[in-house]
Amino acid sequence: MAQEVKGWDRNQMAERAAKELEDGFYVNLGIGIPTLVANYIPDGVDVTLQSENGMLGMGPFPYDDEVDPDLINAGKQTITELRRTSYFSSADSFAMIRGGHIDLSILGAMEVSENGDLANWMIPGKMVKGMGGAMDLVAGVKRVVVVMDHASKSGDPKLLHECSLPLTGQQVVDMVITNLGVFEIERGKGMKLTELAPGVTIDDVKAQTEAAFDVAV
Amino acid sequence: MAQEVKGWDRNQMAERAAKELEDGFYVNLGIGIPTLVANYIPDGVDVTLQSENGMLGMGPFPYDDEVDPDLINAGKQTITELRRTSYFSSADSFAMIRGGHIDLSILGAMEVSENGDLANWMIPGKMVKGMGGAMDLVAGVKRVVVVMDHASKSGDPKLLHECSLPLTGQQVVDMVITNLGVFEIERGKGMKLTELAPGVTIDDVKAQTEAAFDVAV
Amino acid sequence: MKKIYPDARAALDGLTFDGMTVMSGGFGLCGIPENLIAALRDSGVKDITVISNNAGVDDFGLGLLLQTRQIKKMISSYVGENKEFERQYLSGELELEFNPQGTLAERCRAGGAGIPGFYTKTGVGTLIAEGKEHKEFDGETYIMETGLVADLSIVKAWKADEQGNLVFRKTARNFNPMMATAGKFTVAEVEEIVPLGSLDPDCIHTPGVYVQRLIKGDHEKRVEQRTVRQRETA
Amino acid sequence: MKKIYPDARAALDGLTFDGMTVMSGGFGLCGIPENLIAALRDSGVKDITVISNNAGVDDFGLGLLLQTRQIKKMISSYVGENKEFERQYLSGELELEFNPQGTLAERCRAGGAGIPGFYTKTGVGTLIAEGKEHKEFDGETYIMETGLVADLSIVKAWKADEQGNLVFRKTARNFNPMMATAGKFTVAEVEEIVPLGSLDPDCIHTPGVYVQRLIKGDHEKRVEQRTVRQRETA
Repeated sequence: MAQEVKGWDRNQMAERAAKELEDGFYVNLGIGIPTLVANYIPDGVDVTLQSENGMLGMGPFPYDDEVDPDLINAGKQTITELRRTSYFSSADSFAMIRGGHIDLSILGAMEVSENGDLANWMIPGKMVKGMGGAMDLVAGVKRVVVVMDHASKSGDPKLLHECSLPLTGQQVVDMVITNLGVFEIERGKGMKLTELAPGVTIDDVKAQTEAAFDVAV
Repeated sequence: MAQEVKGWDRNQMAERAAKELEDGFYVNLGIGIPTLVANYIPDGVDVTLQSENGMLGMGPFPYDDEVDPDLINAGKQTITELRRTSYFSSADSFAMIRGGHIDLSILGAMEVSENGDLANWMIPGKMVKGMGGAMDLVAGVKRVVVVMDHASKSGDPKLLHECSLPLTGQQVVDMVITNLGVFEIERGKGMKLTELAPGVTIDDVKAQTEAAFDVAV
Repeated sequence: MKKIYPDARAALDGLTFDGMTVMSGGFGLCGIPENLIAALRDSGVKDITVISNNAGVDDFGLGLLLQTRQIKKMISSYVGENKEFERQYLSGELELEFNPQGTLAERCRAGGAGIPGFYTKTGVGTLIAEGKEHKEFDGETYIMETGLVADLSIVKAWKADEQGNLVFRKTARNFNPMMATAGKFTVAEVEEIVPLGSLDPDCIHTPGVYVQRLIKGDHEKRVEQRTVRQRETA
Repeated sequence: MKKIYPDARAALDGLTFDGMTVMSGGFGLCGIPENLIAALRDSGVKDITVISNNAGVDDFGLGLLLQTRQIKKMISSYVGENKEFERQYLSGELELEFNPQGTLAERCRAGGAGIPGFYTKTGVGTLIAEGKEHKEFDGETYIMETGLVADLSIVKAWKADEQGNLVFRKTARNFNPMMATAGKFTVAEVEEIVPLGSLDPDCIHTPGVYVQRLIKGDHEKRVEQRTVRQRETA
């Protein structure tokens, strides 16, 4: 069903997510599409990227001759530093995260429920790799934006009444950006569709969504 | 009574306390007689002094032209640094103390009880200045040695069955060095006189002590 | 996002209100935010709760705010250097909550780190433990202490860059780094603002995320206990 | 008190025993104590509980100790890079306790700081919270986590002096400083031992009190995910 409805591609989702960045923000970007957000930071908006392995002010990937094994991001990729960079321990890094000092976290998800529950770390019965810093980020960062495909590869909805997978955090998601549109979640008030990707109708969204949502496009 | 029994003077008490230092020890010295202990560190014994305001490797007082307002000890006195010195925050300093990483604390007291309770921060009815770091030190440091006069200026015993003043810590004192001698306190086993200052008899000590103690000199 | 302000008064503009809680860095008079304390006095804000290890001396540091009776309550570990403090406290004009110094430091660190409570052995069996939750771990008794946050933290550092990255100098570091993390707003005063990129990123004590506003101050850096030794004569 | 040992094997001599708990610093393969891990393998010690954020890869880092089945249990936040780990875990040969990364870091910091328990929001309402004490602060629910200590901590730093003062480099710092504080014994390996007095005392990340033994190691410093960009051609 509705296989032909595509909406935004990965880069367009990242570009949409980048609009959530504000001047002066400290931001943590997850692996996958969230990483692409760094490519779309609007002009005039100064953003500092945090990497939870102990760095504030993350720069781009290095040129081949700049690779430094002592300088990686939370996805274990080699990166570079900037003139503003500071390094710190993992304890200090998560004190920063847990203490609410990071303005925004953008991350991927397997499922999000209509009350903002998030599942993105574990599928029972499969090999479990671990939650890494995801539980700390969603519990601690001021605002959590999820960027994910609207439906799974097999076409199942990922926006649900309740998550079926083990949770990463309870009532932690503030916004979901999918290929079909944008949803806002207000704690205790449920989910609201606020934006549609070009060429996507409300009915298209409803057809691929299990979660209850208000429409405010 | 027994006013003529003097035993050790301040410097001799400090010298005796210095015998508790072992090679490689990290030590915190309190204000007063404990500060003098630094003058008697035995040859061949390498000791690193901690100052709880955020310094490991405290040096001697500065020469007049070396005074630096950014470099003080926990008694707010100007001091100097050594080649081994490191500085850290108050939180890191007390993490070091609370976590049991300091080998020895030598400090003064108003009262010590036979089970090792210590009172040295407050006299009810008088203006209270505060406990500073004393409660943290006695609770956290591996071994606590008290250096104090055996009796108060008015001749009252300071080694008591139970402290009459509000406590700094409960069962925290391992050794008491007074002008009359040395007492060891083993947790749950009470106090033991292990050494007499020159010219002091066991009866002299008994006459000025309320606390029960075994004799093992 | 410009963090650098022209002076202490401008840096506090809009951040003060009566009844607020302020953390103020420093140990004794070492590493205190002199300029911001004076500006806080000049702001006229009243009924402040001040969290600071010490209370300054009569005519310097937090003593200035005691003179003008702008402080309602102090949370400190030691206040022995201040006569005006003693007078106001004994006459009942000033509230006082003593915390062991390490507990105070850790409460600030916890507040900034999103930790609302932690257990410590410090103070067990003393007045400090009264009314606090006790809990056993491995047969030892501990008490629970809570994290502290402030409406405003004022701190003093040695150097900063325009991003608010801070470096402290020697024992003037003390309470400043934790307090910088525990303020809803944190304003820092420094001796020098250096060009971006000139601080070693491995040696930044307080990352800029914790500093919302920044000034270059003029510092008297008064010495409380000048203690010196004599050079031996030949 | 000489802290400097000739090599990793000598530095671990007398410190290992079957069933012991070992903390091992590093994030991924970045900042891991390569030489000490290899020496731990060569010591033949068995049934180790290892506290480490990750489990290395099959043929490097903690993967070496998995190959030889010396590890009984891992306490980690992410182990996705290691196939041998997966095999042993799925076959029930290996125990595994997942901690959220920030909780793991704070548990090590707490263990070293004499804090047996603390409260965090991380993991509330998830599997991680099951069986843990819940407590409300200001209307929000938190769970209690406990401090961790180890019989032995092995860490990797960039530079050290003979007193064991350590300096880390860039993101190779990660878990090393907290783990250095939480070991009953801590052994550090560094790239360079510098003369006493040549480290800036304001920039020492781990004061020497936390380091009982020290070696200069040889470091491969393997890169896990070499990710580069291309220079634009003119």
